[in-house]
Amino acid sequence: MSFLPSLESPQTIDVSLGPQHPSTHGVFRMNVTLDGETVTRLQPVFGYLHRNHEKIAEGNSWLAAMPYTDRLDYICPLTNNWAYALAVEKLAGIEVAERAEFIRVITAELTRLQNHVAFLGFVLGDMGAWGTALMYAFREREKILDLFESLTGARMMCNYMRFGGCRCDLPPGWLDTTRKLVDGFPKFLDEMEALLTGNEILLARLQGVAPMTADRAINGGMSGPVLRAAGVDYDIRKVDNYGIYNRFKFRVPRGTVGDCYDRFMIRVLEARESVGILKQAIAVIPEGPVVNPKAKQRGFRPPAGEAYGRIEGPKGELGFYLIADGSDKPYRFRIRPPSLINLTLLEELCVGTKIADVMVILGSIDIVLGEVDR
Amino acid sequence: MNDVLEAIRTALPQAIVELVNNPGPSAQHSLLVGRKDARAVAEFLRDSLGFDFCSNVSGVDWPPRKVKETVLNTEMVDGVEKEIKTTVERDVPGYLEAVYHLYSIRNKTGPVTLRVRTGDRDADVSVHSLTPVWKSADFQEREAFDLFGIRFDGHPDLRRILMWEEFADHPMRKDYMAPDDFEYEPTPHDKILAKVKARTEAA
Amino acid sequence: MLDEDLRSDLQKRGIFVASFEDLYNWGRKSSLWPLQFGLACCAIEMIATAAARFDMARFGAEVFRPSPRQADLMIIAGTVTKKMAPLVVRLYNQMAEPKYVIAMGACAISGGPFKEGYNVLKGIDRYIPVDVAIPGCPPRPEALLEGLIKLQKKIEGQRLFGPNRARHADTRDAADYPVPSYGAHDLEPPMNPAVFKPEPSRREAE
Amino acid sequence: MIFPGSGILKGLAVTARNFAGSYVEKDRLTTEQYPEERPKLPEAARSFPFLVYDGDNPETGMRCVSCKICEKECPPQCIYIIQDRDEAGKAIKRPKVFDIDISVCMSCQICVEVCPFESIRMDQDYELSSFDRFGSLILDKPKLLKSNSYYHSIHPTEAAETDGRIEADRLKKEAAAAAKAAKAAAPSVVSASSSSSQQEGKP
Repeated sequence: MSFLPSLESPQTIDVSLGPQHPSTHGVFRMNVTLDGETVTRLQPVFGYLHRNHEKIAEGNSWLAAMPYTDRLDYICPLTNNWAYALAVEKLAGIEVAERAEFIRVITAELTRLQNHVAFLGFVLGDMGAWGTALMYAFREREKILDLFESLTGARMMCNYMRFGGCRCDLPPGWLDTTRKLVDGFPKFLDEMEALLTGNEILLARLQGVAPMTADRAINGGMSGPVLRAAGVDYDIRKVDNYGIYNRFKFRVPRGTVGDCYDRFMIRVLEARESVGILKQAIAVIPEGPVVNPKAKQRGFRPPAGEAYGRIEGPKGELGFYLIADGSDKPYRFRIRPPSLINLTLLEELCVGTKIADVMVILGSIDIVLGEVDR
Repeated sequence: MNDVLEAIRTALPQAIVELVNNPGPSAQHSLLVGRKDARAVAEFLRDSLGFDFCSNVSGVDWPPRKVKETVLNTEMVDGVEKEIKTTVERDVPGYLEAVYHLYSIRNKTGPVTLRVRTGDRDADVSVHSLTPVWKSADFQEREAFDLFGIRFDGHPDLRRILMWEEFADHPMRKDYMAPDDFEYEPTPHDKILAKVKARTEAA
Repeated sequence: MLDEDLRSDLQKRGIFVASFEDLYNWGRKSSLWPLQFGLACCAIEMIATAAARFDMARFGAEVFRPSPRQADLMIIAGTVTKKMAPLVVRLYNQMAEPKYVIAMGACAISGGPFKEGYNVLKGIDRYIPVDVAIPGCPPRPEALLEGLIKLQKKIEGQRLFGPNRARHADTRDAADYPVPSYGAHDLEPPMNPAVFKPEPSRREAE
Repeated sequence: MIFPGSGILKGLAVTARNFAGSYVEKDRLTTEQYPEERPKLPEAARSFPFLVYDGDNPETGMRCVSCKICEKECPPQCIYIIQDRDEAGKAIKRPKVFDIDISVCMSCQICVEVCPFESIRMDQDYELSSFDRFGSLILDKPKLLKSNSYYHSIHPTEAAETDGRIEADRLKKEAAAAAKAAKAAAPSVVSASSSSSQQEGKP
């Protein structure tokens, strides 16, 4: 942090928050102008983790871009894999194997669970309760990571999905372990809610802070939980029906005023819906091949054309815009990062609030810097 | 896509809008909008057709290239009509392109893809910013400005977003050369080896 | 120095003898306070290491300090981009001696999978000295703990006096390093030759 | 809310339950006492690549034929291979140099997927930290070569499948060779060739 008297007015000071700051979720930076403790201006500064995903992908083969997608939103690698695979499948018109669709749903919903659980820990850290909630959340997250590791071989960088399916089949006993975990998960969520949602301090810090109207949310490009917290009924799993989501019954939770508390609660509710989807998917997963045998992985050359594929990631609408020119490399590889675009309204939300609320607002949007800067 | 095009043509008869065909299996065709009309078309799409959500803004670099086209001509040869295929090589000048993917949250439809092209890649790189229409285009247009060098007129705060202010290049362009800052590559491949060789020869 | 036989003999009689250096190093190695500073993917594994399952507190290194002034150890957990590199060097300069650096993960060591990117620094050792490098993308929490144990071993062996004394005990050595500035195409300078001494490429001869 | 502060008390009850529970429930005390207690890694777990050899001699039993597919497909380009040559300068199907720079490797497993000779596989060793970036983080051929029995010890199912595939390939090849020989030569030669193939066996 650095404190400078502002050039604009002698009454205000400029504070630079980040890029090394315990609550900016990585290397995010904000230049905040303060009048006393009230924020009068806020400018986000990006690029401290700009790792050139797009440029590197345009110089590599189509398959080689898959492990890089893991590193976009590094808390949820499997949904990133799916978004890219989905875009390529649209681009080249590849059918996905039936069993693989179920595996994708299961892994994606597990990813959503662990993302939302980690969110609960991080947002509490932003409010100053660094420790307890995060420890509980990570204890639970480790169990899901163990599942990922026994399935894909890596705790975080799974590199699991392939064009037309998945890389390998479920190991023996995996579904049983998952079923056990899923059955026990609502208990953990209950515990988390008992710990947090009634807490008067938490309510005071979250309720009524930075409300967002539905119109502003839509115009500002909000997506995912942040959009739904503002009361908009829009879930890409329902709208696009990608994968096989139309076969499962689930509700889309919505907020009413779009304040931090709504954004917080919507994650808990979504986690509960994910548990429901997981239960349904595990019950009916069919046998069969996990990858479309016609789909080529190495030396893959999709026909010239372009496609925009998107999924409902845990953070919002994660899209890939791909242009193919018929060669073995993408001509244009564009990532539509929900984390970056959800920050569009950050200034609007923060102006007029106290400096201590800025961290909570940022935390409630739930960003990951790997995706913000790419 | 065709009904969207028809609606635009009826409402804004003077606007230049044409359909760009997508040959791939995804069949996501797009609308190429004239530079001057982009703002009007965007406002029409948002207000009258309900495309209230601008999901994705992406810059694309198209360097000058040669396009081979096969043209079918019917000619009279010896009194008989014959179709003659001729391959014509045509120079296409380079341009930059901003691509917008629009969805309608109200009607749950989309995507509609808008493309806006600049005149060339060096001097005439301005297009109208659509940030006043969709706030969500803000950071993404800044990104396209930073990495591709497309200037968005009317953007409220057009600065570099990912690279630092002093940076002079537009790295996502196809002809960008990365700085020569390798020193040690234990597993160098041809590209690096050629660089090492060039450097030692220059020294 | 005390010889080992005498020391163990004394120990059997309940007398524990340690040299000042040993005691000093033991104290430092058992309370390595890391800087709370995560850059990218590896930071999540670093948090996981500090959380319940792996519990970095068992090594006295759980006190993540948000301020560089209070930290002894900088775990560079993630990709250092060129935009970030000057800030990392500045943070390092702000840390008080004795200070150590762990380069966690491929990106911090060498740029890793992103080394071909225009904005990615090809290894933080271009600007600041790295004590332990942990490969992996990202390294497992156990691998980070192993690297930490390795660093503790290194601290144990550091001398306070004599010609081989450690950097922090040697006033002639620089404690801080020049911060690179943003240039028009690259960082300037692209590396600090006083710190970064690369081996010649193995392949040039072939 | 019954009375102010009840929410906090409820939360405190949860932490108390967790604190007390950590003495009795394995679920609440998950700490793994590394380095004394090492995790039991699942079979699929992976860290860095290694090369498999059959039999006892790494040089002769090496499965790698230096086809360089992995080098080409490796996303971060961390594999470096030079093909071996005999005295006459003729290329031999064996690498002279095989380096993997694990300070770059992203453990993505693509080399394993693309290897047509079942030669490159993923190791599970993760304790590889080093004081020096340049020396020990480059795995050269002697460090990379590990026996098939080691492979069996870390990935039993996968290794058994691989062995089955190799065996099936060998049988198919022999059958094809025998059929070819039978076509080409008199019946007396066929018996000779089949007996020779039996002698070869598997090391």
